[in-house]
Amino acid sequence: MKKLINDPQHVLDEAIAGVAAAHSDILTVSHDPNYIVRNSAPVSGKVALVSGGGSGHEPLHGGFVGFGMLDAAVPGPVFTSPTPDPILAATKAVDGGAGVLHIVKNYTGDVLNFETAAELAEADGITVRSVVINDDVAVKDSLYTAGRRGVAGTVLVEKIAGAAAQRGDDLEAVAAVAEKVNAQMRSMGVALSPCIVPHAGEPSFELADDEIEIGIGIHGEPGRERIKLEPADRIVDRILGHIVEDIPYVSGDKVLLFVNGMGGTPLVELYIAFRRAAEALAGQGIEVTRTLVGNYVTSLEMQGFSITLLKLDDELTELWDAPVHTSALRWGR
Amino acid sequence: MKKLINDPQHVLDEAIAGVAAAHSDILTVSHDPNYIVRNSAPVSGKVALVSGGGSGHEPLHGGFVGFGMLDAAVPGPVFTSPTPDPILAATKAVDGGAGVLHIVKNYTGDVLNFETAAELAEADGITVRSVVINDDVAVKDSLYTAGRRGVAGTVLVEKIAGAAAQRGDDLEAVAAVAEKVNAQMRSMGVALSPCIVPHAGEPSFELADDEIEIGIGIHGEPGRERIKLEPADRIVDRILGHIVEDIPYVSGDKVLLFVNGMGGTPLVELYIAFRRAAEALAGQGIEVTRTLVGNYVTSLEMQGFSITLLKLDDELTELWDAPVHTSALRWGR
Amino acid sequence: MGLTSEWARAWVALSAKVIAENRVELTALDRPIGDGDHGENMNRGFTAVVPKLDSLAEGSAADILKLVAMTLISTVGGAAGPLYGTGYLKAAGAVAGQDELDGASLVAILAAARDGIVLRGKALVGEKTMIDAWTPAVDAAAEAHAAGKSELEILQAAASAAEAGAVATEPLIARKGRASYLGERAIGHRDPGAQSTALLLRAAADAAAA
Amino acid sequence: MGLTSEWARAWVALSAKVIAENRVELTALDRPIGDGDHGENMNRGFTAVVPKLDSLAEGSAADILKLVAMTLISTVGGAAGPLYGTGYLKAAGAVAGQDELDGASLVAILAAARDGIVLRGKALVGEKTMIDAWTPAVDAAAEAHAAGKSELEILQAAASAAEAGAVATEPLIARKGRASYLGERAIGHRDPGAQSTALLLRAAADAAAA
Ligand SMILES: Nc1ncnc2c1ncn2[C@@H]1O[C@H](COP(=O)(O)OP(=O)(O)O)[C@@H](O)[C@H]1O
Ligand SMILES: Nc1ncnc2c1ncn2[C@@H]1O[C@H](COP(=O)(O)OP(=O)(O)O)[C@@H](O)[C@H]1O
Ligand SMILES: [Mg+2]
Ligand SMILES: [Mg+2]
Ligand SMILES: [Mg+2]
Ligand SMILES: [Mg+2]
Repeated sequence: MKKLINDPQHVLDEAIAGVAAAHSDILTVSHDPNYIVRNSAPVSGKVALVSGGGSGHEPLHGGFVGFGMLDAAVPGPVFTSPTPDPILAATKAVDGGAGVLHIVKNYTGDVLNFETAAELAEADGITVRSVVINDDVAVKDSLYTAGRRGVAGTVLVEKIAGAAAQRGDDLEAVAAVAEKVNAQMRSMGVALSPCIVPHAGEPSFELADDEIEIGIGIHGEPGRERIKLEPADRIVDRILGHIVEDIPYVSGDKVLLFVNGMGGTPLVELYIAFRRAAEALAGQGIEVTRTLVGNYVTSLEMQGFSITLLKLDDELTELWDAPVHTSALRWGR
Repeated sequence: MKKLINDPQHVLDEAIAGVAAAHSDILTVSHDPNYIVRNSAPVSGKVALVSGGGSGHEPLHGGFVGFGMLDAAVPGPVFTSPTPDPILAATKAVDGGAGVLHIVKNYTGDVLNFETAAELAEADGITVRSVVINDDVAVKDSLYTAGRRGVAGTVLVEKIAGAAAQRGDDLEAVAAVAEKVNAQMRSMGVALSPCIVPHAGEPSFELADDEIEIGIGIHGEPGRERIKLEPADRIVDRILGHIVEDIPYVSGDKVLLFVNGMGGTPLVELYIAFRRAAEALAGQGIEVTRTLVGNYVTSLEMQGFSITLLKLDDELTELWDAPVHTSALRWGR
Repeated sequence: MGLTSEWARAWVALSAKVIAENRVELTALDRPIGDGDHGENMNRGFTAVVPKLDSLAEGSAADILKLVAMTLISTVGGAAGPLYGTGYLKAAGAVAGQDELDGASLVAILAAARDGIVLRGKALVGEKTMIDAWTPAVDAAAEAHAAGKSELEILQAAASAAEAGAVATEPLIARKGRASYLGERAIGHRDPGAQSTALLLRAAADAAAA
Repeated sequence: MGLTSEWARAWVALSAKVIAENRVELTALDRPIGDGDHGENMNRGFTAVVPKLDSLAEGSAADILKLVAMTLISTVGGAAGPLYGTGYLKAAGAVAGQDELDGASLVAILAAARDGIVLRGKALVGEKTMIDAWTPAVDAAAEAHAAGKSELEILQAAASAAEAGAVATEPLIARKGRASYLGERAIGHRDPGAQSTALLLRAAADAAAA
């Protein structure tokens, strides 16, 4: 394991210090407790958005702090959800009097820690609503599990709900649009190689030279099944099939197609996958009207990718297109 | 070697088909010969910028095609410069009557192929100027080599010269600003792991578990020396030292600090490196006034990073800040 | 004569020691069916507890358990932080104001902790979580108490039952937590949270024996 | 009697064959001191040449060499594409209008090719490039011709000298091309372009022998 780090214990502190140094035009970093807020926070009268979770998924979430997206991000240690303290501190720091939306990925740890923070914030007189993201179709039978996981689609919720808050929607409305995005999107991921958590020093799972892991989460967890390496097109068809049939997406639907890299897969390969996914959707009469390709929700240096589909209507399209100014997603200003 | 590809022979064709599918709002892709042009090309009366080189460095160059940056990108096969034909075709496609600037990274192959294309374009009545980028300080003694290589700084030249062309500068002026950026910037890179060219199937060099390669290029070439793995801060100090003393950058200088990922290093690690570089520069009185962090000029899935410093003045700062709208770099619109 | 706050203090100190000693093992258990951090998480929490405990000069058992609760909540993160945190908090509440802890108090501590964890995590027995260590431990402690056993014997019964419960998670399919995503692939792996519970309850017994 | 355009045709066909056969080896030579693509590059070029040659029903040696030049320029890319392309182009120019190629013509082909490559690439002998195969080959061919040797013998002398020249690049430090970035670390590795030159010139001799 080779990593560009100093002490594994200092990864988070040093990384957010780097974020502060690189993006002081957009955001401010608080240390101990660790959180990242947009420079203009609190924006009086605007619903504030707070998200967070374990580190190692960069640019999620800190890369999405800024105009039109998150007001604060709360990074925990690598792959470990933050405790309630920094979530509470961030929530207080960004509340502009219109309430705070917590965007939480569905993992027991994230849900419980955000829940505690929300209770404490409410006790301090801040209105908090939470939306729990669960876009991962790899986890099938939600009755017998902790439920579907929240994965790459989280960035779409953050963008679209962020735009709703930016245009002045109230807390109920922002929460409703976040729930709508969550309901209309599905994701699934594949790993070609595992990742290595800095303090662990060994990969989370082993893959032979000719094996890939289908249905992985974003924490180096093993996936739903292990199969032999296949050509990119077959892998895409396989996971896109699970996604399309889940909601299902049908002919005539307009969708946002998001091909997300897990961190270690070169962009050139993501485009190969994107090409196939776009082709396959066109073949089914599903129209790709918005796109996103790149490393947005990663698992450290894992090689692999995920596909997310979001069914779009005019409202969601407009909110997607609305200006955003963060370090990792920016347009319109 | 596991790659998300189909046939190694089709990597380029399929990837640019994906680029076309993902970014049809910005660019148009030509196949056979392969090149990528911005949708509005040719822009009448505007100097056109064409860059290119082997693939495998994505988003360079196709990701920088669009308003305020490149008019065309010409991708060769992975790590192999394109032939003159597509360079010529792209040059013709974007010439708006004000001449074309070729931005060429200093490698024998790129230089020769662009040279031939430029001669052919001139024969067709198109005025072509070329700027050869050579920002890599790892290659020391330029008298006895093919000269310093062009590496990550290329993206800074493309952005700033692109802005000059966009605001209406003539060919001489755009070429001059490109030369100025090239003269005022220096880069150096480090690999923690090698990369694997799809058709080759084996790494370009081997690194033991505790070794890193200092002074690598962007084609998986081995570097200047191989040393034992060190903490991130020491690695940064080492290469930053070579960069700073080369020009040299001195106390009072304003610089753009660019920490570039080689493709396989997670963003969280790039920020750790950025933090140290910013700290070290501040300690020397060198003021970081603009920043860029991310995977912009990559070597497939190589783990590693490079640092680029560009000395800024008011003109370059203004051109850097000017609006740009490409798939990989976007602000101001 | 029952146990005092000294026992609670010793329990916590011993807990910090065994968690540190088993950090690598707990993380290793979390790797195949989780995300490979349980040992780190628990160790971060108990490492933070120790100096706080030292600066709490006086304090009842309830005070000590509450201190552990608050520290775990604010330092562990992940699933285990809020779950253990709530457990210790409820345990503290169960013996609030008691200077001396008799057998009934110990059963109350264990039951309250378990109930708090269930309240937050909603896990049933057999879902391959730390509850599969806690619930047998509560039952065994209650049984030992009913049979008139000493405080030490009650804690030893709880510890042994928790250890057996942790082992018994191995053949299970998980229904809660990260391991639930794995379906049948979780079979054959011991639940890391059940294992840390077994370690903590053994520390409780050892603290009473010392 | 000298060689005809049939020899040129056979040379090119044989070149495509040996490049394909040595694709992996040439790429392997390019890996330690270059970017690991020379075999791919050359093979892409000669693979494209073959069908074009087949559709060129008639044609002088100069026509054939020009066809090779244009195809290599437009398909090989990298450093080797323009260098070999210019080489073949100049070679074609050296024998334009000749139906029969005598010893002097062969020396002229080799010298013109070498000079074209130097014109573009500016490499001197000893800088660890394909020129280290070409220049000894030109010298050996000129010497053989001066000594009154046959066309076959001239080409054999050139091929052997190119092969020796390629081997002799191994101890050199590179001053041109990618290998120049490596400094002393290039020592001990044979230059891939010199090796491909040796293969192509051996093919020229073999084509004359057949
Ligand atoms: N809903 C739940 N109820 C009870 N215990 C749970 C629940 N979810 C997870 N756990 C316990 O938490 C342990 C994992 O803790 P840890 O690894 O620290 O957190 P995370 O899963 O967030 O990384 C599991 O082994 C399991 O015993
Ligand atoms: N300036 C030059 N003059 C002559 N030959 C050169 C020069 N530069 C490179 N070469 C030759 O080109 C070969 C490399 O070709 P190739 O690998 O196809 O191109 P690239 O280096 O662009 O990947 C080298 O082995 C060397 O023989
Ligand atoms: Mg965790
Ligand atoms: Mg090459
Ligand atoms: Mg865990
Ligand atoms: Mg090469």
